[in-house]
Amino acid sequence: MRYVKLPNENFEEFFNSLKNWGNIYAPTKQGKIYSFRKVETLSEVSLDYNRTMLPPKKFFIKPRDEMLKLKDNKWEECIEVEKIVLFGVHSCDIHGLQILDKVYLEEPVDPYYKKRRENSIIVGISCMPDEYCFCKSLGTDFAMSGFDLFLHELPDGWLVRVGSVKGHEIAWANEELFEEITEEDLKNFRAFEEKRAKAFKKKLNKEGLADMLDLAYDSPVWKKYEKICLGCGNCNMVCPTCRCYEVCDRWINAYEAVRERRYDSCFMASHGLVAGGHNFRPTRLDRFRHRYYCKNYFDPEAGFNCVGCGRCDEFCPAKIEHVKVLDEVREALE
Amino acid sequence: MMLKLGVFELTGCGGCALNILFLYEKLFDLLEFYEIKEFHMASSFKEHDHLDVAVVTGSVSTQRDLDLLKYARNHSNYLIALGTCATHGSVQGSVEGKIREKLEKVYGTRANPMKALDSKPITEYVAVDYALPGCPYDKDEIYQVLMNLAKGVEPPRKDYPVCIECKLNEYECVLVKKGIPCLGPITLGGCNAICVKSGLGCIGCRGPLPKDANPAEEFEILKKLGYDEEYIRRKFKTFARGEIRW
Amino acid sequence: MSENENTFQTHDVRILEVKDLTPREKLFTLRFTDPEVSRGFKYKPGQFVIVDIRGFGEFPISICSTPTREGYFQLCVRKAGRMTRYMHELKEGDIIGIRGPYGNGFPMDMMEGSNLVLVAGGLGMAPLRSVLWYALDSGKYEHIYLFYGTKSYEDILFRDEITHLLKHGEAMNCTVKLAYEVESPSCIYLEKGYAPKVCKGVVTDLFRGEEFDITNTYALICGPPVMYKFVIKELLDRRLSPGRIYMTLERRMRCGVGKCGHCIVGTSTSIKYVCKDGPVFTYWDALSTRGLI
Amino acid sequence: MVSIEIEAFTRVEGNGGAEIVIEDGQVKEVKVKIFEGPRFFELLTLGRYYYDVPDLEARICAICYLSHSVASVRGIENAFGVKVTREIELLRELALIGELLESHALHLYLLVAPDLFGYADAIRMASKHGEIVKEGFTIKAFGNYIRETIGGREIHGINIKPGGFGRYPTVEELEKIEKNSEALLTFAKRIIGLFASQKPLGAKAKYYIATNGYLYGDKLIASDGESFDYFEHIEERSLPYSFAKQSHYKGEIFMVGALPRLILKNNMLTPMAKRLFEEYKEQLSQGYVSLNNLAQAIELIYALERAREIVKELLDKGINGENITIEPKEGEGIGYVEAPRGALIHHYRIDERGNIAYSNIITPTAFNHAMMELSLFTEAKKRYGNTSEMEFMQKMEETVRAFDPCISCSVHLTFL
Ligand SMILES: Cc1cc2nc3c(=O)[nH]c(=O)nc-3n(C[C@H](O)[C@H](O)[C@H](O)COP(=O)(O)OP(=O)(O)OC[C@H]3O[C@@H](n4cnc5c(N)ncnc54)[C@H](O)[C@@H]3O)c2cc1C
Ligand code: SF4
Ligand code: SF4
Ligand code: SF4
Repeated sequence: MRYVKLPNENFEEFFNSLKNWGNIYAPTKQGKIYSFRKVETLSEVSLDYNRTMLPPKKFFIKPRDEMLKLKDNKWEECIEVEKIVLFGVHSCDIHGLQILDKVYLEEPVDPYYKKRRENSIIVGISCMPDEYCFCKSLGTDFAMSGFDLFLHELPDGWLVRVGSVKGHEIAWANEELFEEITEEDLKNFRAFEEKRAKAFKKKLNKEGLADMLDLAYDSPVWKKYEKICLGCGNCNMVCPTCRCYEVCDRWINAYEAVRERRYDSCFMASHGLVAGGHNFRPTRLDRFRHRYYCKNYFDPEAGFNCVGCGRCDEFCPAKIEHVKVLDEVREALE
Repeated sequence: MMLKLGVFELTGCGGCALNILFLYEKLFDLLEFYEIKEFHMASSFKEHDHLDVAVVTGSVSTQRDLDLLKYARNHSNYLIALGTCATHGSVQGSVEGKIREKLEKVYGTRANPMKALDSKPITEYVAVDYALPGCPYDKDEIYQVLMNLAKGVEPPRKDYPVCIECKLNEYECVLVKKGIPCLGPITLGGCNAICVKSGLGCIGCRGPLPKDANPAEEFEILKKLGYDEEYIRRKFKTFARGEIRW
Repeated sequence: MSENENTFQTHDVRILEVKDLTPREKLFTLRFTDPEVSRGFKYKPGQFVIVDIRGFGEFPISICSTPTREGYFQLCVRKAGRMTRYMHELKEGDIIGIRGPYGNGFPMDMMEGSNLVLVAGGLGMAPLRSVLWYALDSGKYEHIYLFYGTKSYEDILFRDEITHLLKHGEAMNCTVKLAYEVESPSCIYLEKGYAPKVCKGVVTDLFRGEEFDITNTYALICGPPVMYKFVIKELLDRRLSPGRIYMTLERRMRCGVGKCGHCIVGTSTSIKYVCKDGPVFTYWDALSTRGLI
Repeated sequence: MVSIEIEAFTRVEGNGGAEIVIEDGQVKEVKVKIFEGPRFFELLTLGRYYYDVPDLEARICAICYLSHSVASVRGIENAFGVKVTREIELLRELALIGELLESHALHLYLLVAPDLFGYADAIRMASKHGEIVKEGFTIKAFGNYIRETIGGREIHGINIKPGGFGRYPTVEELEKIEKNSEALLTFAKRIIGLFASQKPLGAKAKYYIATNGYLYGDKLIASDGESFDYFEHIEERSLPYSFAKQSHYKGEIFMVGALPRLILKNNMLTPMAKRLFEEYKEQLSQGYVSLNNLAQAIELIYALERAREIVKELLDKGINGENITIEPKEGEGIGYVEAPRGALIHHYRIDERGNIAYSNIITPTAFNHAMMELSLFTEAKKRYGNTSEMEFMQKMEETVRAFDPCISCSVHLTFL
């Protein structure tokens, strides 16, 4: 990894220079939530945000995404690509994108995802956990790859990790804004990381988690949560790794239609329904459990499907807590 | 060949019929496939004919409504209950009490010369082929439904709660973030979460999500937010009195 | 299909023939309008395609013809909902869209030289028909059993082919047995003396009196979800290894290529996509992946 | 005694008809029958928390839902003695203007114009006069854009709340309103001549009644110079043949609507509307009900001009976006608003917990009910025996249509 330093006084200029690489999208405050929006100036950006409601996946698979357009009974592709700089992405979300990469870039490649991914630059930023975060438990609190540049807060500027050739080019183009790293900077960087590590309030016990869950298929805990869960699907919608989508054709005029996909949720009764009326997950219990199994599936190559961002907890109207559910399941088993 | 379409208005605010006119130029797309045989808000033209598609809006609140409804059912192949009045009874359906008591309270007499009935959704009287709720429904939805029918396909049905569309639009969740009572989690989606767009809670105008809603927990959540039980109960029942049980 | 083409683009196929199989199922014979696409369309028994009714939607259908017969392919479609009902209205000459083939298909090469026990329930006959004719055409398999259960005589798919095999099957190393739950007066099999191979009952009844060499036999099952449990029990009772039992499964699918997430099954220790890891699974997969069947 | 039945008025909103009673070859009586089913809105809101009430009241009518929302929030705020900011007042007025544009455009272009050109509806008219239909759609769509932006959606938005709004419009949205209102003026000016040429129909009312402000107020005013609260001089009674009640002012028949508004409040008009009023003043003061159409056409101009004034003022000051906090307490209040088709009243008593204890709503169509009967009577008398039956029926309908009746509104009922 290459490290450079961006002093505070150059920060804004650096930020503005990113416009040469694409439109900048960054976390902004919207009411009581944060959202990645297009920004023109640094002042619009909330650098100290905790998490956006919708994760950065919205740039690569859009909540509503037109795939094809029907003209003369032929589908025309409609991929509009915008060059974007995603500025201020947290480590957990970078991990989330990497999990999506595995799905969407695996053969056959999803052309929409791929094109948008190729046209994006990811600038990560360090963060401080709040009461919902548990990424540290899952090892997603630090991104080793999946970004072009990663900014770590220092008392007098930013320690910048360069994560890709593109990142290198960006730094290169702004050479005069960067300085070499000093011993002092590294010390500060480590101090920040230590302080951050101590700040986590939530901890997931991932000891044998996948096996534990497998054994707890009939746990009474699922029953308890079946009653509490609304089945509203909010947890799916905000999750950086949830990716189910539904496809629907829509007429835009008398003879032309679009094929559109939108985020779907495994909490919907129709999710497991097939022709003939058979439902593979007929009850809310089945669906609730399915989500926990899907999120906590352990892929030896990629780790868990959950990155510990805390969104599902923050946006669950029933205040169901991911970690607490898992703890309870474990407890009931012992 | 052109399909014959009739729009029938029973008792309601007229919005569901009006909303069809709000399709503007898209109305002309539909007219590529349909000829309108009856639509009394928009046209003085009327022809008694067997219809391919009958759209019925409003609730059954008088004997006349009932007769008209039966006419529409008997003279059509495919009947669409359009709007919450037709599908769930809507606000007038949620007024409690027997018709004569209500009449007395209001007109001062139990006499019922005009044959008013207790307001009920049309689904209680006839079989409907497609129910599209909403007070009013989203106009693109009826457009898609009629377009699908015109091209010979059964229209798709929505089956997710308002929360899904709320998130698709990235609206701030008012229930979680502002403690505003929002019925989004238990209400059938399709409105594009338009009320949450205003920063206000969903008032449940599309009726409950069939089968899989969890009103009991929604009730608990609102209670914990400090709303009293009677308040929540009435909120739940505003548009679909008979439907939400918990 | 070419390299940098959009996976979700569909290709025109022309309907060459529509045949009523039962009041609920029709057989569509299709060919790609573009000869190049047609030549490039290679599939295996057990694979499926996504049918595209443009402007309305897509749905997965198993290919029920065999790749040994080229120039066309066939789909057997049951009228089950909005899309399939529309498909039933289509006529010869109409054009629809197809993408695929998708899924793993049956390991036909690996099974060469073995006995195949095909167990079909209802519409499950569709993908197994592909296996059946592939096996018969290629002649590379020891003996082929087809146990086929339906609701009634009227529900039998590919009736002429079945009749043909009932009559002449043994000469081709093929034993066909039929079971239906409701007897109907129109059933010609009963009158014409096929009785020993045809009975009233469920598909598991057809196993009675049959012994297989379990070291050289594979079972291939396809049918409604409830069927699997009973058939598998029958096979396990004969101590056929879970690794020799193949099943093709159905799940809701939107993309067919492992993106849309609907067909995900399993638990925290094993997650599978029915569309790309399947739709053909072994019973061992089912044992190690909960919720598969 | 025989009677002619008009089974159902078409190209009006809601379900109603009329019966023309003929005795000895003479028109004896006309009954306007509102058979749209009763909807009991007063019972619906009874006991409900005030904050949710405007959303319910909006459902009285789709065409003028915002008039109901605004009348409702004003009634509620008056009950609590709450005064809102100028910004909120202006935005509400803008909402009402959107509604006026939407409703008048619907009425004039799509419902009345086919009469003037001799078509059964606007769709059939579109083949020859597509331009007019299109312009009508454009104005209507613009009115709806305002309704959606400020009201929350085209129909039954819930953005208008006691004490303010759920969401305030953005600068871009307001600028769009300003730009469009300017552009549409040309369309609106074009059709004034069309309605000025309409043949007179119906009777002349003895009194005109309107609110004291142009689109809302805190009193009613009458053409005899009286300024009053509705219950002081207006009496309502039930009829055996109609779900809508009939009202009289000081025992006499009166009219509400665009024509009364212009006559009573022309001093409040915007410059171009004022000029047009002066131009047609003489014709308008003949008072026939059909002139209500012309009055509405002039009001389109007013609305477009006024929208610009409002947006200008809002943009000059900048949107502040602050709601007034309301502490529920016992009280009583009335909201007076001009719906597109005339004065509308929401009257509430609220208990100390903020729940509705009593409510009374009177809608313009209920106000006009007696006047409708009188106009039909006059018209029928004039025509009975001298015109073909078809033309007779047609003219009867045209007469009713001039009131731009909104029947759904009229059948929610009141306690007396
Ligand atoms: C791998 C695979 C192979 C199949 N092979 C065949 C076949 O050879 N012949 C055949 O007739 N059918 C087959 N099916 C089933 C077929 O896909 C459904 O019958 C079809 O999707 C129904 O679509 P519809 O629009 O007509 O029904 P809809 O109106 O959409 O729905 C009717 C019912 O079908 C369910 N359904 C909707 N979409 C799907 C979907 N994508 N997959 C499964 N169920 C769905 C709905 O939940 C509903 O219960 C197969 C399914 C799969 C997954
Ligand atoms: S499951 Fe919850 S915590 Fe885990 S990645 Fe998804 S939203 Fe974040
Ligand atoms: S957000 Fe909460 S209530 Fe909604 S589906 Fe997820 S766990 Fe259930
Ligand atoms: S605001 Fe309402 S509809 Fe939107 S996510 Fe929250 S609870 Fe659901």
